[in-house]
Amino acid sequence: MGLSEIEARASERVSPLRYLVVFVALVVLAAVSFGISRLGLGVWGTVISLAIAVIKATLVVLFFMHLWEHQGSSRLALATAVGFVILLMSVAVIDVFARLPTANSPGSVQAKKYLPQEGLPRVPEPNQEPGQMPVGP
Amino acid sequence: MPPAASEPASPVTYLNATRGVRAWLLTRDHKRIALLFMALVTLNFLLGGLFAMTLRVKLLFPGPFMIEPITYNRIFTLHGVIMVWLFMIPAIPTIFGNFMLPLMLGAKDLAFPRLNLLSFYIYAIGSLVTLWGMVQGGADTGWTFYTPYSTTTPTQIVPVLMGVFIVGFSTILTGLNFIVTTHTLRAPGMKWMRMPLFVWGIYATSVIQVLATPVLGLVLLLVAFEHAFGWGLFDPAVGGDPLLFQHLFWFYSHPAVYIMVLPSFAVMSEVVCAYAHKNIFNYKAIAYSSLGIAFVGFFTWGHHMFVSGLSTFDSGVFGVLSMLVGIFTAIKVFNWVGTFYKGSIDFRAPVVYVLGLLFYLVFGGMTGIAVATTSLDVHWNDTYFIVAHFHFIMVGVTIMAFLMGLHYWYPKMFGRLYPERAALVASVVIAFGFVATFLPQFLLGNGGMLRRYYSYPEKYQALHVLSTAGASLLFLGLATVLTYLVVSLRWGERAAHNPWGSKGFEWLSATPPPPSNYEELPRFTGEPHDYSTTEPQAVTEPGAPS
Amino acid sequence: MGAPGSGEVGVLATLERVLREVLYLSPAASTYAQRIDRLHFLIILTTLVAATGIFAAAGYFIVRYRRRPGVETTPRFTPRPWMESLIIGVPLSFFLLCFYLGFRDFVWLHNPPKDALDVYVTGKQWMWKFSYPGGPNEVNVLTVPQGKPVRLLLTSRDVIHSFYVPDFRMKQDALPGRYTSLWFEAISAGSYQVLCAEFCGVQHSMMRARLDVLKPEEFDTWLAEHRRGLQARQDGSGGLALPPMAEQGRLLTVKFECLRCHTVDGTAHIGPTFLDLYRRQEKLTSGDSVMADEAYLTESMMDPLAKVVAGFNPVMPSYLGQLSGPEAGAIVEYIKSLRSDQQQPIPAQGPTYAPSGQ
Amino acid sequence: MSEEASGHLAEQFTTLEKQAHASRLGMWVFICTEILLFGGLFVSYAYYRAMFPEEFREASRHLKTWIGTLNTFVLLTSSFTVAMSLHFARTTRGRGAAGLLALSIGLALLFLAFKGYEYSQDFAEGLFPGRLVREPALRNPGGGIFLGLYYMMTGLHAIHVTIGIGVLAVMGVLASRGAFSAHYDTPLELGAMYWHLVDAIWIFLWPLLYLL
Ligand code: HEA
Ligand code: HEA
Ligand code: HEC
Ligand code: CUA
Ligand SMILES: [Cu+2]
Repeated sequence: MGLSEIEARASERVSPLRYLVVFVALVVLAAVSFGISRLGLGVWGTVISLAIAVIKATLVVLFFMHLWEHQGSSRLALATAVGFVILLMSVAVIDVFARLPTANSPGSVQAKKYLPQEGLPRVPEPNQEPGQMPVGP
Repeated sequence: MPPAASEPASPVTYLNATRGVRAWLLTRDHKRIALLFMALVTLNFLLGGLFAMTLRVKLLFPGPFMIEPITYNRIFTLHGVIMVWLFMIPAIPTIFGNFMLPLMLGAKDLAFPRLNLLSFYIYAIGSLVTLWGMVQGGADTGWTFYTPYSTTTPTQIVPVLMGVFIVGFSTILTGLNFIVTTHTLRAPGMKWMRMPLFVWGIYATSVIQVLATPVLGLVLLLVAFEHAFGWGLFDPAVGGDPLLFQHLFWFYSHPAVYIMVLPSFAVMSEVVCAYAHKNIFNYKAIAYSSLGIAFVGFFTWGHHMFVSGLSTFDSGVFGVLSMLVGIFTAIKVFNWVGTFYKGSIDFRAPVVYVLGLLFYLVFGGMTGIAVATTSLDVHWNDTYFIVAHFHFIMVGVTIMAFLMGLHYWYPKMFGRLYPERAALVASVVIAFGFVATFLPQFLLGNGGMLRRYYSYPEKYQALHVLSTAGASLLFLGLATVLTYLVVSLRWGERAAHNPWGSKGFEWLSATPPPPSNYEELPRFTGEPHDYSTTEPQAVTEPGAPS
Repeated sequence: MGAPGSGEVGVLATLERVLREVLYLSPAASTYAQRIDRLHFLIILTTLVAATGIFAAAGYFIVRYRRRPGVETTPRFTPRPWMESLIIGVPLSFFLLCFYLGFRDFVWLHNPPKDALDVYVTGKQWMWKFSYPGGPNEVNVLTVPQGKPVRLLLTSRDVIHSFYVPDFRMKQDALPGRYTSLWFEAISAGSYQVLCAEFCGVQHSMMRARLDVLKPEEFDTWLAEHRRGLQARQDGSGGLALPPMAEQGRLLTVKFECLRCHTVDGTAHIGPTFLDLYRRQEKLTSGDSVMADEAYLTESMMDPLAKVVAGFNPVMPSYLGQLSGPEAGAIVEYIKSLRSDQQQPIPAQGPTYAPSGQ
Repeated sequence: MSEEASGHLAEQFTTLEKQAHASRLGMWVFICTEILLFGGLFVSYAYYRAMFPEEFREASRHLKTWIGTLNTFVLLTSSFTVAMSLHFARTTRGRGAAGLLALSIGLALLFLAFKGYEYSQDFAEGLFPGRLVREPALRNPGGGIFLGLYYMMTGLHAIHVTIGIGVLAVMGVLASRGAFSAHYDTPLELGAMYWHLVDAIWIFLWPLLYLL
């Protein structure tokens, strides 16, 4: 109970200056992100812009949403949710690379090597026969 | 707590505090809401059960009989959908969880009573939409809604999807409410390690409900979109992948099986202690294993996909994690059995269900381990072995737990006793009926009988007939239970304050509890189900006038 | 391990036979089945023992410690650490052992040998098509050699299906537009049932096929004969080729997509099969029956709803105005040529494949 | 605890702090469900991008990056104004809070207007989702999927924005009536959290959809 009182007090003490600093940081980061995306760095561009997005979201969550002052249970909840999404994503994406390549969607990088589509329209109807296809993992 | 010796004519209870339809339908009292849920959930159970019986009757004969294939497909789909989402997932949390959680924590209500009522109405609307979809023709995809069949089926799948989608909100709100209640409304002295194990179980369930259900909602939405408007993320013609659907679906649905079973474990922990008159063998092991199941259970979903084209690597990962999640259940099983050791066991109908549950759980769980060994699942996937596996748990564990909870808490909820003799007979009938229904299905599965089969090769007929016979017994037993419970509402013997002499915390309030549970908040000084002393576990006057 | 008949001791073999009988398992017909059945027995027997043991222990306690009058309190009991480790350790080791044994075979199953014979398998609502590199194609019958590894490359043309041979203890889903694989080695010659294990619609339970395992020499002959037939027809020179008129009819049925609803292999689909249709007595929904002669066949195309065959829905579109008289005649000729007593290879429409090893 | 504040105390809570804490925790749990909801879409995105990296890049080029970027700044600003309104409400300047909320709603409407304009441009160019796509360069596996994801993600987000507008409006009315004070501001705090969540999600949508 002591904790929740501390929590309430703490959020009263937040000064508007802090909001302003965070806001400016967010705007700057967004601008940086946009600038970097114009450089055409390919995959690295995505990595960097995602890293910036993570920083921005963290700022929003910690200061605008006041997680900084809130109790452990809230932090734990948020961490669990984010962690689960990341784990779900990892396992599913690993599967794309690890499974039999031809079990991926036709036209995907993984399957393309094995399912060339010469002469066929680029959107294959589901009932189309494949062309020449030397299949093999 | 010695029960109140001589009660005045009629004490104020939550049942008679206010009268009239409005007072019930707009109530914010968690106990009344629990009863509202009970009415609807039971109706849905009946409906799902009738569908099950229809399936069983059809399966008496290998060829066409009684219903068309398309009707059969619709019926097993609705059976699955209704049993899973409209009956099993809400059943124990919304009825017993709602009713008991605040009582056990020493709270006057849940943290958000209005949200609780809203959750009920969302559930009611969701049920209605699903039923409307059923009347419209119903889906024929199976409860798993696999794409691309589900996105192209000519049946009316969208209302069914929407019904389930809506019910999902109810599940989320209930879970949210329980989590916050557990965190913030524990009475003085109610430390985390003093919480009744029922609360631990429900808490763990709520965590899963809150984290998994949104993913289901999204997936259903995507399928509905693709079916209705021809675009979505799973269309194979434009590179959409049916396996992604399966990943997302099972990311919800495997944890969902623990949503179904953890509350049963929670009930079991209470009932075992109460009737054994004994403290739980190892409190921490049971409490933590619930959390273990909740978290590790999120990462075993791929064991439903071993033959779907999943990579060997992922299969291995999911295989190992499935084994790890199994161990938490094993811990619980051994702890329950250990609780009986040197107890003082009161042999009543719930104890029959306890015994049954132990057997079915080990059998159903171990066959879960068997299918999780990857290599054997290549044979068993989508056979009746799987059907038997999950009915052993969903019927053998959850229904048994539901029934034991009903009997154990019946006096608490209604202030009346059920007829013990009839209950014992019915429980034995149910036990035999259950085994006769589902044991043969393991053999059918071994022999290669596939699920969702309208017609089947003739060699399987004998076992199917046996299974149908068992199902009839099961039906008989359940109908008996329903009958005497309804009759006892009115004509049952009045119950004493604590007829089982239980030391669960919920019995600290009056029976049936007054509208706000405790006149004065209790301060807990002892452990739940501590039968080693006759000291009181909490300092307070129970709400009952004494 | 698992080599067929490798010094099976009498007792063990008998035990296995008995267990198979009790567990309702068919004899192991593939090398994979031989590998995994032992694990099956191990787990099921453990399950039985564990379930009974736990049940019995609980039952014993319930009787031994039943409530006696005057007992107010029970002793508090806290388990000792060795109990905890036993509770966790024993099941966990067992589970992990099972996983190890199972996953070893699973990996084995996912690594087909290099010299495997490739067969392409296409599932569609509700039939199986099997094509061999270089031909021929077959519907609902898969022919493979005994004792040689065969790799199936499975795909589907509509929804997910799953290729399942209970006696082989193996199945694999066939995904629309994608290719998954499954390999096996049949132990003994004979016929086995193929089922579809993934729900795929109204006729899911009837999506069955036959798996014929031939002795290697027989298989070679079979393959050679079918290839010759195919070759001959492609050259348009004798062999099993159809007479020109019927061949024209066959092409028309392809063009007008009759085979969306009809089959030529004797299985009923959305409509009745064309095989052996000519001069068959057809029962109608009206209760009458009619002999399927030329006139009736023509009428069925032009005014299909006039006489609807019992057991089918009146869904066939009319081809009046689409099929000219001679074209209808050609189709009738084609239907007449479809006799089961006469070897009738299904024409190859599939791709020509470059066989691949690893 | 002031008289006026204790009126908000529900029966089941003992103190107002406890009640506020419960509400906050409830909001966080709710936010977790939102994360998992969008998480499903993010997972789909990663999954398909692993399959169709080139097609995604190509399809992304067809989107109006300038609108997306403008909208990013609009949302960031609105998040700031909402945060400030909470500050004003706490320092008992109810009108200031209401004004800032009105400003935020204005920004949110601007966001939706831009979004709507962007959609209409997309439709005009034949950028439809899934197999409905008309733009020839995207009629390939992957292209339609990207557009499907684009509409799903931004559509779901726009729905959240719309709900957020409603929430902010209610809060604005309450604030102008002086309902909040240093002792009692829970509804506004939760409403603001919801709005920041909407902002945080966009922070991820923007680089993933527009900045490839
Ligand atoms: C909670 C889940 C649940 C429950 C309880 C049941 C209960 C039963 N199920 Fe079900 N079943 C599923 C979940 C469940 N099932 C699922 C998910 C599937 C897969 C669907 C799919 O493939 O998509 C399935 C599929 C399934 C099949 C396979 C169909 C097929 O694949 O072709 C069969 C076949 O025998 C079957 C039979 C039964 C039977 C005989 C019961 C019996 O136990 C039913 C007994 C109940 C009654 C007869 C009702 C009587 C009730 C009362 C009288 C009220 C009592 C009320 C109180 C005491 C308060 N079920
Ligand atoms: C409440 C429901 C519930 C529960 C709790 C479980 C629990 C488990 N399930 Fe089950 N399962 C379902 C419901 C459930 N399942 C359903 C509905 C399906 C079918 C879905 C569909 O396709 O329609 C399914 C399908 C399913 C599959 C997919 C099969 C297939 O489709 O091919 C698998 C595969 O691994 C699996 C595994 C497991 C495992 C490992 C557990 C474990 O959690 C079990 C743990 C329990 C124990 C292990 C028992 C206790 C053990 C002991 C006491 C130890 C004994 C002692 C010694 C060994 C010494 N389940
Ligand atoms: C949409 C599905 C469909 C298509 C396409 C279709 N049919 Fe049919 N056909 C049926 C059905 C269903 C029946 C059985 C009911 C009936 O008699 O009308 C049938 C019956 C028949 C019969 C009578 C068979 C019997 O057993 O008596 C003939 C001959 C026939 N079709 C020929 C054709 C030809 C030739 C074509 C193509 C030019 C064709 N069908 C295309 C569905 C179809
Ligand atoms: Cu094809 Cu089931
Ligand atoms: Cu599972």
